[in-house]
Amino acid sequence: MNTAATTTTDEHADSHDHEHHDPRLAHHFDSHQQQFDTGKLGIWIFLVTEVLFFSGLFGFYAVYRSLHPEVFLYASQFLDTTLGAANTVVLLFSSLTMAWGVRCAQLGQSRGLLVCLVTTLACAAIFLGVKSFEYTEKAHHHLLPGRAYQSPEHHDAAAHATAADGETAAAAKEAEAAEASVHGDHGDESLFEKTKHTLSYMTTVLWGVIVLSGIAFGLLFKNPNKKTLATIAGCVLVSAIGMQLGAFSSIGYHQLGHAEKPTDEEIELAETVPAEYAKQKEKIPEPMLARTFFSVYFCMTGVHAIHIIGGMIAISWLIVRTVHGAFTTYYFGAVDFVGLYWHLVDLIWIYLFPLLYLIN
Amino acid sequence: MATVVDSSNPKSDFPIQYRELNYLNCTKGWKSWFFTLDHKRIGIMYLIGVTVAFFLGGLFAVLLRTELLSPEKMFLSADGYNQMFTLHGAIMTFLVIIPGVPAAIGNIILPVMLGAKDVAFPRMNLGSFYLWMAGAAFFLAALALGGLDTGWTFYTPYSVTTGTAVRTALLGVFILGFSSIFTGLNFIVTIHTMRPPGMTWFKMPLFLWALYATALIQVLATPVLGITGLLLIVEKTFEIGIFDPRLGGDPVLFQHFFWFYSHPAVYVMILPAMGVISEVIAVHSRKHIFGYRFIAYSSIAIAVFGFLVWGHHMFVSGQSKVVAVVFSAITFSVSIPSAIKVFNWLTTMYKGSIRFTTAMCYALAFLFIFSIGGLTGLFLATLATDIHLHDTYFVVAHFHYVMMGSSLVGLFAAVHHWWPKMTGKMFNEFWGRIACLGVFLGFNLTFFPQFLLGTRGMPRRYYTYLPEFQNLHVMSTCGAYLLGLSSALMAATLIYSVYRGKLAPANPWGGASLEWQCSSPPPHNNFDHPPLAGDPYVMESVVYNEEIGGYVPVECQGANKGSVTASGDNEA
Amino acid sequence: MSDHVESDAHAENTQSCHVHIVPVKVLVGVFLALVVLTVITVEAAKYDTGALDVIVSMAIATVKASLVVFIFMHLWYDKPLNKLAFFFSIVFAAFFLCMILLDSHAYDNYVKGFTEDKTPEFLVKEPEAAAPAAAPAAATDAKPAADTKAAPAEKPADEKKPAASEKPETDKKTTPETIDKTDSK
Amino acid sequence: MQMKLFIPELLANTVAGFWFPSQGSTVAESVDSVYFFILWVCTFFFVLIVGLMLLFMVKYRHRPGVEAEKTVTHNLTLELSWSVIPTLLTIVMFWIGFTSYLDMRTPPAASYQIDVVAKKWVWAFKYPNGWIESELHIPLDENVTLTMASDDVIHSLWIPAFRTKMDVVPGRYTQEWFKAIPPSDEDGPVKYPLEYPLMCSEYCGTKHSEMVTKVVVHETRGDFDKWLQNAADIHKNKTPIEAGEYFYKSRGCILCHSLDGSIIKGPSFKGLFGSERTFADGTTGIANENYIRQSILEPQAKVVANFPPVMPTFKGQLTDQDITAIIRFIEAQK
Repeated sequence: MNTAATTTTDEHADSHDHEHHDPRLAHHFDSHQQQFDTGKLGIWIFLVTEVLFFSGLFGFYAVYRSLHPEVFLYASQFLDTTLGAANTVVLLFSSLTMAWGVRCAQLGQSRGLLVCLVTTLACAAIFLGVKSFEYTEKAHHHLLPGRAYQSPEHHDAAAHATAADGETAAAAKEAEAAEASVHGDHGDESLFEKTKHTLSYMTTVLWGVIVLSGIAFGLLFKNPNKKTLATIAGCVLVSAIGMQLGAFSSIGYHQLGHAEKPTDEEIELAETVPAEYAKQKEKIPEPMLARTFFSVYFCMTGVHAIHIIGGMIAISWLIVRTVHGAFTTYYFGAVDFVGLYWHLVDLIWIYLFPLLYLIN
Repeated sequence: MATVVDSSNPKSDFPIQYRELNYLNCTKGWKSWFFTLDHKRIGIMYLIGVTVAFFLGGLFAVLLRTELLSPEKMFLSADGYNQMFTLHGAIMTFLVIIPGVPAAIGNIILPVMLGAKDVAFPRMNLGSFYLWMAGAAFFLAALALGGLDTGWTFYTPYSVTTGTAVRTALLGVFILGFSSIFTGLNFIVTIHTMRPPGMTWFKMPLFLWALYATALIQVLATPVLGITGLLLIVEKTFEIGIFDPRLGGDPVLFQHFFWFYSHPAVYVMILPAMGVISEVIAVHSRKHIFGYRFIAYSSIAIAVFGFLVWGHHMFVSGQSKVVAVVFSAITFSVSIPSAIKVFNWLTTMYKGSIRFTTAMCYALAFLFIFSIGGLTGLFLATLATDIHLHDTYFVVAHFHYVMMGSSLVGLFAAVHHWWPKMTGKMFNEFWGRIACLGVFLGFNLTFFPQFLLGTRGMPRRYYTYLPEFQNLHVMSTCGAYLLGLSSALMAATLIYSVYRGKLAPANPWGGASLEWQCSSPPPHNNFDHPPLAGDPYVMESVVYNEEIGGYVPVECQGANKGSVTASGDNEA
Repeated sequence: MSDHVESDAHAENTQSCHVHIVPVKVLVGVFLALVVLTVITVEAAKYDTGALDVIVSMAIATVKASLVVFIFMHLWYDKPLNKLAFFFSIVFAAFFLCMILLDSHAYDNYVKGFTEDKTPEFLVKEPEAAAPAAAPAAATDAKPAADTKAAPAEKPADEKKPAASEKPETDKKTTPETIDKTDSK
Repeated sequence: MQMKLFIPELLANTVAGFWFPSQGSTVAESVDSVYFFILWVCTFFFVLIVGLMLLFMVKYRHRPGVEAEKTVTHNLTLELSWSVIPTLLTIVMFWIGFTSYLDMRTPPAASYQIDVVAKKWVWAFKYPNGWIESELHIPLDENVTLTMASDDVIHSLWIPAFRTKMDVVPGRYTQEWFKAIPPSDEDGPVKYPLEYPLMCSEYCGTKHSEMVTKVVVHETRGDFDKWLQNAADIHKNKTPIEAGEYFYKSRGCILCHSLDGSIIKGPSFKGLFGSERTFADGTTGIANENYIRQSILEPQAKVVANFPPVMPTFKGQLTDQDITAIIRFIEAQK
C-alpha cells in the first residue's frame, strides 16, 4: 500500500520529463520520497543479512558455551570488565551522536550534522584504541586462538613444556634450571613492559599519522578546491587522535592497578598471569578446551571490529559529502542509512559485551 | 517485411517494432559495457559469464563421465578425478545455476516486466556482477594453485587437513555469496518500491513472484554461508578448533552451518526456473495461467519451508535422532507446493492452443524431468530409505534431475523465450527444437541409469567401482556426450541468430506482460513513461498481426481506436 | 505511526521526503537509559545467580537492543515492511540457533563419552603433535606406548632420547613459523 | 514395521532384484517395503502427470483457426484437493519411514559388539577378543552392533545388502546395528560363508573408492567363533613372514607401499630394510627394527625426505607380535 502510494505519479507523468535536472534524484526514480523509501528498504534488508551473518557466530558461541560452560567460566576472567564496559559506553555514545546527526540531517542543519559525525568517528576510533590495547595484552599472555594459545596456568613453564614432558626426571630438572636462567635474562623486560612497548610502537605510528594528517589538514583547510582532500585528512586526524586517546587511557587505567614503579612481585605477577586472574582467590582449574573461548572471543570481536572499521570509512564518506553540502531536508538518505548500519554494529556489541565479558 | 515505425511518431497505428536506438547500440566501446549501470547490459554480461562457466563445468562433467567408462583407472589419476568432480560441482552450483536465472535472465527481464527504468540500485547491481567476476577469478585461481579436492561441500575435517587450495576457493565462495546477496536485495527492493501504477501484488507476473521468493532466500541464507566460509578459512589458518575434532571441534556443526545455506540454495536454483515455466506455459499455450494465487503462494511457501529442512542432508551424519525426525517431517512439506505448481501448469495447458516453440518444448521437458526429480526427493526425505540411498548415485541422479534437469532446462526455456527480447533477433526454431530433443534425451539417458546404480549400491564420488555397474555407467556416459553436444548445438543456434537471425517483433509469442510492450530489444530506459499494467495473463489482449509477424495489443488492430506507444500508455 | 511516511506521498513537489524526526530529549533520554542499563548489567554479573545469570544479562541486553532498534533506528516509526524484515531476520536466526543447539545437546552423550576415552590423547599432546615436523612429540609418546606393552622381541623406543632433550627452546620459538608452513602447503 | 499392510509385498519382492541387491539383513526387508510403497505412489503420479501432459500436447496443439478456449482461471476445490491429497500421502510416507528408521537406529540390548576404526583408507574391525581384521566377519541370525570411531576424516560405513549406513565421525562414537538373515534360495542352494561388499560412502580423499572391503557372514555362531579363534592365532599358525604379509595386505600398508620398488604414496618396501634413509629434517638413519617400529606407531616422527607426512598411526591396532611379523616381512623384501 505504501509502495503503491509512492509510485502513483502517472498523472504527473508529463511534468516529470523535466525533473531530471535534479542531480540528487537518480534517473529511475520519480520522487525523492520513492528514492528514500527504496534506499531505506534496501538498507534494512542489508541489516537482515548482517544479523544472519552474525547469527553464525552467535550459533558457534551458543553451542560451545552450552556444551562446555566451564571453559567460558574459566576463560572469561581474563577479559577486563571495566575496559569492556567503558567501551560499551563509548559505543553507545557514538550511537547517540549518530542518531542526533540523522536528526540534524533531517532538519537540514549541516553544521550540527558535521559535529555529530565527527564525534561519532572519534568515538569509533576510541573504541578501536581500547580494543587494540586488549588485543595486545591478550597476545602477550598468549591468550590467542588456536595453536598460538598457551595455558596461563603454567605460563612461565609453558615455554619449556615440550622439554619437560617426555624426559627423565634428571633432564627435567636440568631444563628447569635452564628455564630459571632464561627467566633471569628476561627479567628486566617483563611482559608488563612488553605490552607497553608494543603499544608504544603503535602510538608512535599514530603520532606520525596525527602529525602528518594534521599538517595536511592545516595546509588544505583554506583551499576551496581541495575541500575533499582536506576533509579526508581531517577524518584521518580525528581517527588517529581517537585511537591514541583510547590506547593511552587504557594503558593509564591498567597502570593504576600497579604502583608508580611496579614492584618485583607485581612484575612477576604481570608476567606470569593476567592481572585479572592474579587477583583471583580460588583458582578454577583450567579446562581442556580453554582455547576455544579465545577462538570465540577473537572471531566475534574481530568480525565486529572489521564492521567498526567499515563504519568509520562510511562515516568519513558522509563527512566529505556533508562538507560539500550534499544533504538537504529532502535528501538525507545516506546519513540515515549509514546511521542504521552504525546502530546495528552497536547493537551487536550490546550482546557481545555480556556474552564475553560478564560470565560468572 | 514489416513496416518500421518511427518512434518519433506517436500517432502511428502500430507499436514501435524496431527502434533505431536500443540498449545494445545506444553507446559504444568497451567502457560503455564494463561501466554500464543498465540492468540489461549487466544481465547480458552475466549471461555470457554463466555460459562460459557452464561449458567449463560441462567439460569437467564429460571428462568425469569418460573416466567412469571403465571400472578401473582410465586416464585420470585418483586425485585428478577428485579435483574434477569438486570443481564440476562448485562451478556448476556457485557460478552457473545460482546466478543463472536470477542474475542473468532476472536482471534483463525483471525491471522491464515491472515497467521500471532500472533496478533500485543500479550501481550495486554492477558491483554484484564484478563480485561474481572476482569470485570466478578466485575459483580459477584455486584451479591453478593446485586444485580443490574437498567436494563442493567442503566437509570438515577433510577440508581442514587437505593440502589443496581450499582457502582460495572459500574466498571465492564468500565473494560469490555477496554477489548473490546484492542481486537478491536489489530484486526485493525493486519489486517492493518500483512497480508501475496498476500492478498490485496479485497482478505481478509469476516470474516476479518466483524471483521475489528466490531473493528472500538469497538474502536470508547466503550470509550464513559467508560466515561459515570465513570461519573455515580461519580454522584452516589459525586452527582455532571450531570444526576440527582434533582440537575439540565439531565437524557435524560445520554440516549444520553449511546446509543452512546450501539447502535453501537448492531453491535459489529451482524457484526462478519454476517462475520461467509459469510464464512460458501460459504464453505458449495462449491461456490464462491456472490458479495464479496458488502458484504465487507456493513460491513463497517453498522459500520459507526451504529454510527449515536442511537437516535432511544429515540423516546419517551423526546428527541426533530427534533432529533427524523433525527434519524429515518438515522436509515433506516442501513437496506440496511443488506438486501444486505442477498440477496448475498442467491445467493451464488444458484447452489451450499449444505451440511447440523451442521455449515450450523446454518447458514440457521441464515438466517431465521435474516430476521425476521432485518425486524421487520423497525417497530421500523418508528416513528409512534415505539411510540406504544417502551418498549414492541415487542422490546424484536426484539432484541432477532437479538442479541440472530442471533449473538448467528452465534457464534454457527462459533464454529461448526472451531471446528475441534480449537480442532483437529470432533464432532458428528447427535447430532449437532439435537441440531441445537432444538435451531431453541425453539428460534422461545420463541420469536415469544413475537411480539404478544408486539403489544397487554404487556410492557417489567413486573413481573406480565394482565391475557389475559398468553397463549402467556406459549408458550414462553416452547420455552425457549427447547432452554436451546438444547444449553446444543450442548455443550455436542462438549465437548464429545474433548475426544472421531475422529481426524480432516486439511481441513474437503473444505474451501479455509488460516486457512484450516495449520494442525488441528495449531502449536504454525501457519505458519513456511508466506503463499501465493489467492482468499479465489475459492472452486475448494481444492478437497476431501478419504484417508485423508478431502480436499487437487488441486496441491497435482496429483503426482509429487511439494509438498505443511502445511504452504502453494510452494517449488520448 | 506510518502517517509520517505516507502523509505527503501525493505531494506535487517531488522534492520532499517525509519521515519522523526524533526529538533531542528522547535521544538523550535513551542514551542515559542505555548507560544505566549497562551499569546494571555489570553490577548484576557480580552476583552469582547460577543459570539465571545468562538469562538476566540477555534480558538486559535485549532491552538495550530494543531501545536502540526502536528509537535510534526509528523502527518504531518505520513502515511495517521494514519491521517485518527485521523481525524475520531474528526469527530465522533464532530457528537456526535452536536447531543446532538441540542437535548438539542431543548427541552430547556421545561426545562426552568420547572425550573421556580419547580426547586426552589429542589435546594433551596437541601443541606439539599437530605441528608436523615436531619430532620430540613422537618420541615422548612412543615411550609410554612401548613401556605399557610387554614388548617381547626388541625394546626399540629408548635409544633416541638425547636428541630430543636439546630441542625444546628452539622448538617453542619456531611454533609460529611451523604454523605458517603448514598453511602454505 | 506395522505399516507393511500398505505394501504390495509380493510385487515388491519380485522387482527387488531389479532395484536392489539381495536382502541380507532384517532391516533390508522393511526398507525395501518402504521404498516400493513410495515407488508405486510416485509411479502413479508420474504416469498421471506425464499422461495428462501428452494428452494435452496432442489434443490442444495449435491448429490454424482454433483459438485457445477461455476456461476458469482458478478452482478452489480442485486446487485444495491436489494440495491436501499429496499432503496426506506424505504423512503416510513420513510415518512408515519414521517407524522403520527407529528400528534401524536402536541397537538391541543383547548384541554382539564389534568396534570399528576407520582411517584413510582402511577399515579396522576389532572383535571382543582383541583381534583386528580388515574384513567384517559376523554370524548369521545374530544382532551385531558396531561402535565406530574415525582416526582422521569422516567416513561412512555402508553395506548395501543390509540397507544400512552410518557416518564414522572423528571426535565421537557412532553406532550401527544389523542382523544378517539368510538370502532367498531361489537361485539354488545358499553357500556359506556369504560375502557382501562393504564400502565407505562419505568422500574421504584420494583412495575413497578403494575403501571397499567385504562382510563375511558365517552360517552359525560356531563357525564364526572357529574363524575368529583361528584368525587370532595367526602367530601360531603362520611363520612371521607369512603373518607379516597378511598384515601388509589387510591393514592397508599395501595402499601406499609397494613391493616392487614403484612409489605409490610412501616408500616402497623393496630393499628397505637395512638401507640408509634421509629424513625430511635432513637427518639420516638406518632402517632397522626400531625405525620401522617407530614408523608404524609414530609415523610423523621420521618422515623420509620428499614424502608427504600422511601415514596414520597404527598404535593400538597392532600388537608387538604383529609389528615384529611385519618387520620380518619387510626384511624379506630384498
